Amino acid sequence: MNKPRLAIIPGANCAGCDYSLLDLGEKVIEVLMAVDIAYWPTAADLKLEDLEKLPDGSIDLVLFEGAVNNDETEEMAKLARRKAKNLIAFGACACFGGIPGLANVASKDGILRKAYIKSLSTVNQQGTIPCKLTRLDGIELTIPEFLESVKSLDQVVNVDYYLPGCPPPLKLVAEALTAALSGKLPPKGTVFGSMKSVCDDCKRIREDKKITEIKRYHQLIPDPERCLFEQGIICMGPATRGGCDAVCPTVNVPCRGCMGPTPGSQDQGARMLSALSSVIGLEVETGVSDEEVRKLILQVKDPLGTFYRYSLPKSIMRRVWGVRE
Amino acid sequence: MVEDEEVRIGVYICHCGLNIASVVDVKKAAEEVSKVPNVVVAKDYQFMCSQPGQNIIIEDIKQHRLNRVVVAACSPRMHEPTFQKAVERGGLNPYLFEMANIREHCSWVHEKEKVAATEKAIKLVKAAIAKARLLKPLKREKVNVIPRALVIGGGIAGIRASLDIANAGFEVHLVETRPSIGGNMARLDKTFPTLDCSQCILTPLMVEVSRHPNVTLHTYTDVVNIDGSVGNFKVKLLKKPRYVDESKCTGCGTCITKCPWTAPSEFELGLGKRKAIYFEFPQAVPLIPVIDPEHCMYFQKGTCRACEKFCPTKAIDFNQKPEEIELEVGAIILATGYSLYDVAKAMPEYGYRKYKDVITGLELERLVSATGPTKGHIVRPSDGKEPKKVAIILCVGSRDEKHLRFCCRFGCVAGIKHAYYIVSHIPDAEVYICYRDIRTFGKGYEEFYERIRNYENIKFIRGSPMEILQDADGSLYFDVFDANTNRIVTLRPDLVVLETGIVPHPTFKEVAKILKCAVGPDGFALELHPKLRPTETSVDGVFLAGAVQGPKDIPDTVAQAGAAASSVIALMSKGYVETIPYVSSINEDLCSGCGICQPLCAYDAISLVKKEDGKQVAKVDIGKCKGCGVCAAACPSGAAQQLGFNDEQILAMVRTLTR
Amino acid sequence: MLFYLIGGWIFTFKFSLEDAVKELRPQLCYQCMKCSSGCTAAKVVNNYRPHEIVALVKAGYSDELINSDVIWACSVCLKCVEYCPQRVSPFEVVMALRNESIARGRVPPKSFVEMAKSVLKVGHIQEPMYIMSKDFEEVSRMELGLPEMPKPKDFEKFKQHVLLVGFEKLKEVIRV
Amino acid sequence: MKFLLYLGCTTATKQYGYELSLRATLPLLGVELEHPKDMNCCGVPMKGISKFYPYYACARIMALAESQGLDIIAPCNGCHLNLTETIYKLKLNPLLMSAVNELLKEEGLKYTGKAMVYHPVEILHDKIGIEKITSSIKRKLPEIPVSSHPGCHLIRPTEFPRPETRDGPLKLDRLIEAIGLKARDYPEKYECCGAAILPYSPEAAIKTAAFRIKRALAVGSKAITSLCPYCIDMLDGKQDAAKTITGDQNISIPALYYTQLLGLALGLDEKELGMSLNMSPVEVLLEEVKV
Repeated sequence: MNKPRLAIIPGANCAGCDYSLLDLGEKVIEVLMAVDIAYWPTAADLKLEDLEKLPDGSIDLVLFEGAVNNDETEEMAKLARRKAKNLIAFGACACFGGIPGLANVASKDGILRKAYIKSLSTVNQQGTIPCKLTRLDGIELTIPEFLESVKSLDQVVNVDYYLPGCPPPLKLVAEALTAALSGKLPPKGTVFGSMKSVCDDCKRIREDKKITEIKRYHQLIPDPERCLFEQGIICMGPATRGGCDAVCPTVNVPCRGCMGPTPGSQDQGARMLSALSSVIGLEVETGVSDEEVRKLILQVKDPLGTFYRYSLPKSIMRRVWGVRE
Repeated sequence: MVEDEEVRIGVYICHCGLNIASVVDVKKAAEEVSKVPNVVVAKDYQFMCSQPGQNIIIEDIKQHRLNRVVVAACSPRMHEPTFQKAVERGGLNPYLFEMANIREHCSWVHEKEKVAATEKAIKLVKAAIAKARLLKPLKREKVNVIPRALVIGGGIAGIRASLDIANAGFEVHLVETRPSIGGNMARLDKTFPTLDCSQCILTPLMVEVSRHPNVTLHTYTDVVNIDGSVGNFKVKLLKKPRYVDESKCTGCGTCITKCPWTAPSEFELGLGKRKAIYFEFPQAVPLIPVIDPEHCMYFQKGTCRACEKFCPTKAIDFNQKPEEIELEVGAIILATGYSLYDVAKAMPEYGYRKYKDVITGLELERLVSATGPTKGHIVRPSDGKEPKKVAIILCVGSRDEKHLRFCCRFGCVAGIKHAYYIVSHIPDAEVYICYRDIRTFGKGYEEFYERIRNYENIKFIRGSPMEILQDADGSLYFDVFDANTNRIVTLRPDLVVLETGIVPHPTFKEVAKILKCAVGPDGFALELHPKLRPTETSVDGVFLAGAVQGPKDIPDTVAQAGAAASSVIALMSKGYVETIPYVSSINEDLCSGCGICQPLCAYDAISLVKKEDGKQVAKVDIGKCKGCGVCAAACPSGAAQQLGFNDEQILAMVRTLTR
Repeated sequence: MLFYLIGGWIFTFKFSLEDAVKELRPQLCYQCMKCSSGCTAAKVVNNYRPHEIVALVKAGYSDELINSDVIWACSVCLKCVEYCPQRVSPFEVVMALRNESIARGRVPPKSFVEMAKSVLKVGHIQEPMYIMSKDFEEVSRMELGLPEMPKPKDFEKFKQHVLLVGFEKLKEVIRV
Repeated sequence: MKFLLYLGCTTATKQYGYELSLRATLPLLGVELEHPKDMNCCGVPMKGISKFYPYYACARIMALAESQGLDIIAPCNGCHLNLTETIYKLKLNPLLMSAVNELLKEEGLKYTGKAMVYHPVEILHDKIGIEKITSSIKRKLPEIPVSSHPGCHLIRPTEFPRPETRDGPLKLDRLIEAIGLKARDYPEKYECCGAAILPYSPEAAIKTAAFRIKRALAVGSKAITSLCPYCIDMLDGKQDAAKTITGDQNISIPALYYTQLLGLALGLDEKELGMSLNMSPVEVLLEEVKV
């Protein structure tokens, strides 16, 4: 049993990260041959007890996928930390909260009421909402309870490495696994990815950033050569860590920011917002009426989902309680 | 290096007499902050800015091996340089100093809440300490100043400033877009309040500036481009072709008498005619004619050449091409002046241009001028008759939210002067001045107003007409409510004079764009401080003279021109400038060359350069950077940081304050 | 004061003179007399002076105006709105004064009362009239072959709304 | 082109000549007019009584047009201004929009900002066009000088989009020239007819109208034309009163709607155009036109 032990532990995730592992293709067999799988519910028939039985700190590499959103995933995160020698936050959700993190715009109660009572397709006249403990015919049933807010992995436990992306780019997955299996891991706290933003990877021509109108993706066919941002499409590239080879902009799709903030910035959405507000139509700042500014701002549809799609829980904005449901 | 050393901070809390100490418990504050990690010594003192106060800092630096200093006192605007110098004398880099403002931000505003104010003061000091921990030494750089100045605009402001600089022994290049210098003042007949002949006081200066050995005159020339920064501006000028060889022309004027073609004169504002080859005005400097290709038959049809035939010195050269001139100068003075507000377009209700007998004040000046189109006779443009009843309307376009919000500053006195023109030329004329307020603020202006009030046939009506109408027989009439007599008066004047508001000369907009200097909401150049630094612009080494900064009368214009010139002389006599250290810096390892910062920079300090690997990164020209921090705020990847105010330092302060 | 129910929320609109006038910023007026110089009504109505009305409001003598008939003289030519150099708009000030005068229960000049009554009766400021033609023939819409003049379909509802948006007070005064 | 004809009060209750000539001329130029079943006053004269009534009244009118999927022709300057202002203000102020819609909801109506409003001068000049008019007319009228009186609300306030501006030549003047007549400027053509002073002081109002007529006569105009029922009501209907009040018996000029002149050019009968309802001496003009 000299093979390094590998565990893949899911949190609140969509299993997309698992698929990205399989994208390794035939190489996945090599990887699987080289390691001893300790836990991987998507692919291996091992039970949670098997994992719990292992001594603490005995798993060489734990990939934790997904955000932490209820007491079960919180427990899994803590378990992962206990068992792991090296814990990697795997994928955008584990790193920054990801898509599930967008839940933080509403309160826990609000979300449950919306999902179980108020949504149009729901018939729930009694107004039943899932709760931790249910007694049914004398049997006690428990289900995990939602946390007040969704968290990223490092807001719950200490994390050794980060591998962002939705899903993580294959190149970086391979880099991380190779490093781990060969025992040549970089210093703790490293984020796998580039030090620069996606723009560095992007081949598009950048000329003059002056935007007078923000366009949504369906409103134009972008020029494949020129920077998407200059064409008025909000591309999160400038505020997003590179390393993904700018795959989205390469195929004419604006970057959505799944690689998280760049090393030099604190808050991805805020950075992008200030960049955008700097270049949009306010060249002559005097003489622009509030009304015109409002019009410009209103062009951004779904600002939260645009600027904080993957990084809301990690943003420096704190959530406000009791806002609209 | 300081970075490797252990951080040792000295904190000094100033009493500022009782300004701070009467509200904030300074002893307690000093005691509290002394417990903060890295703080080696924390003291309070009555006047930190005094000599003994500064000496405490200097001695502590030596005694306690301090490498950071925090002073909690008044606003950094007030005494930051004082303490920075003290820190420097103590042997430290002056930028390893941080100031907490516990006077304006604390004691002065919380007079009645002493306990809370003390707590706030402690927090503010702690925040400064948090930042001080992260301070890095910064340095200033010296840039040499080329001892040559460029003056843009050849009106009275430009002429005065050029002469002052030239007399101090420095070289000056004076650029004027029209064929002659002189500007708007050359159009005036008399100047208020002394009624001096405008030409008589201006032309000697024009001649003097043209003959001055240190002045190079570039007339009929536009500024095309300006590059570089204070001390080293690279200027590109474009000399428009006059089609007259300046070295051969003697200014005899034979060509003009022989030229058979005419066109409306720009100088006479369209009231008079000029030839296709013309002097801007008879006293033009330089006295060299210009051919206007638009009205010259040779350029239009290929025939004529009369001027060439008769020129005794063979100075006519139809093949002249625009000429580019490149200059290197150390400082620039903007003196582009003003032009009249386009009342014809913006205020159709007054019928200017629609009715011939509605004219502007400047047009009246030309009618009155002995060298003007009517040889000094005031006549109605429509029929050439002497007007017997004249209405002068003040504040046309000025003080109006829908047009120009500001006061034109000379309209009132000019209107009074124009009334005087009329009664002095046509003694039996009746003049009505429709005014909102009469503002005679200048020296001798009120006395002049008083003198004019004595005339029986000059009547003051307090009220503005809303519109001017023309009757079936071509006569003008309008109603105006006179608040003095509380009744509506219907006037039927022969001539209406509009004292129009003024706007910056159109060339200023282009120059401002090239220089990226700040423009105020009214379109005039924005000075650095309206009271304390009225001649400086947001761009170092660029100064303002005259109406380019805002409406001005002649005395103020000349005064400001002198002030601007002395700023330039001071800069050049010193010979060098020191750059500010709080500039932006780009971390090339983080910069991905997205280019967002580049168009944003108000000072044109950022350019995108290609590295060896072909990737582009942003680069800051520290000579131009003013440390405004816009690029740092906009940079989406955090590569741009402002030295002395980087994200890390600011967030450390925020974290301390919000803890 | 008015209440509106919007999506379960109650919005309150207060139309006090102070609020209405504050928006119009008469305090900015510097008495250039442009409005009175060009005013259509001022030329035919002796004591109607827009600048004076603005000055009185500015100085706090609104009551004087509210209790006088002169505010009903405006000819709504909007020249003062167009040319006021300070965007004060004496017209809007006069309208605010008229509104306030109604709110305080004053009766406007007779013709206005007639028009208001008619609005509450048929939805228009007057009913179709018989018109005397050149040949001294009285003709009506019907005789000219014109279709019937339309009226609000659900008149009770319309009337209720009209009263709600500001005719309530007037109704008490003119006793319809 | 199909529009909902929102007549407003003055046209519908006494200025039948306008309505008749509109209904007679516009269909000949390809404009279909729909007569509404349900309408109310636009609220212009009621502005003084309640600030909010005009918003409600106009929103109701626009909502009715929207429910029929049509845009509105408002032949009265006052209605046109008030409708435009309401559209403009409601779009700017969502709170006002929802408040007004809350009231309309009870009547089964809703205004979203879709329906637009046009003045006949816009329809004739911008939608139909001078060219179509010149090609459709049966006979060119003789070159008689005619003065146009656009009316205040067609040019003011410039705060909202207005059909006419005083900067350039008026659309109404171009329309006058299109049917052969000569547009003659007179100094007070941008002034007010005085109609709104009528409820306060009929005498003052009529004096105002008399000023305008005198000016037009002074420049040698043979007629005054307008496209506003208020203006024509004052300039046409009050000439006799003006003679009495001012004592000036010369106040006599044909005043009529542009659509009536257009109708003559289109070969329509004067009876169809309701010209017998004009109080001013239109027969003087008719005689000159017929020659």
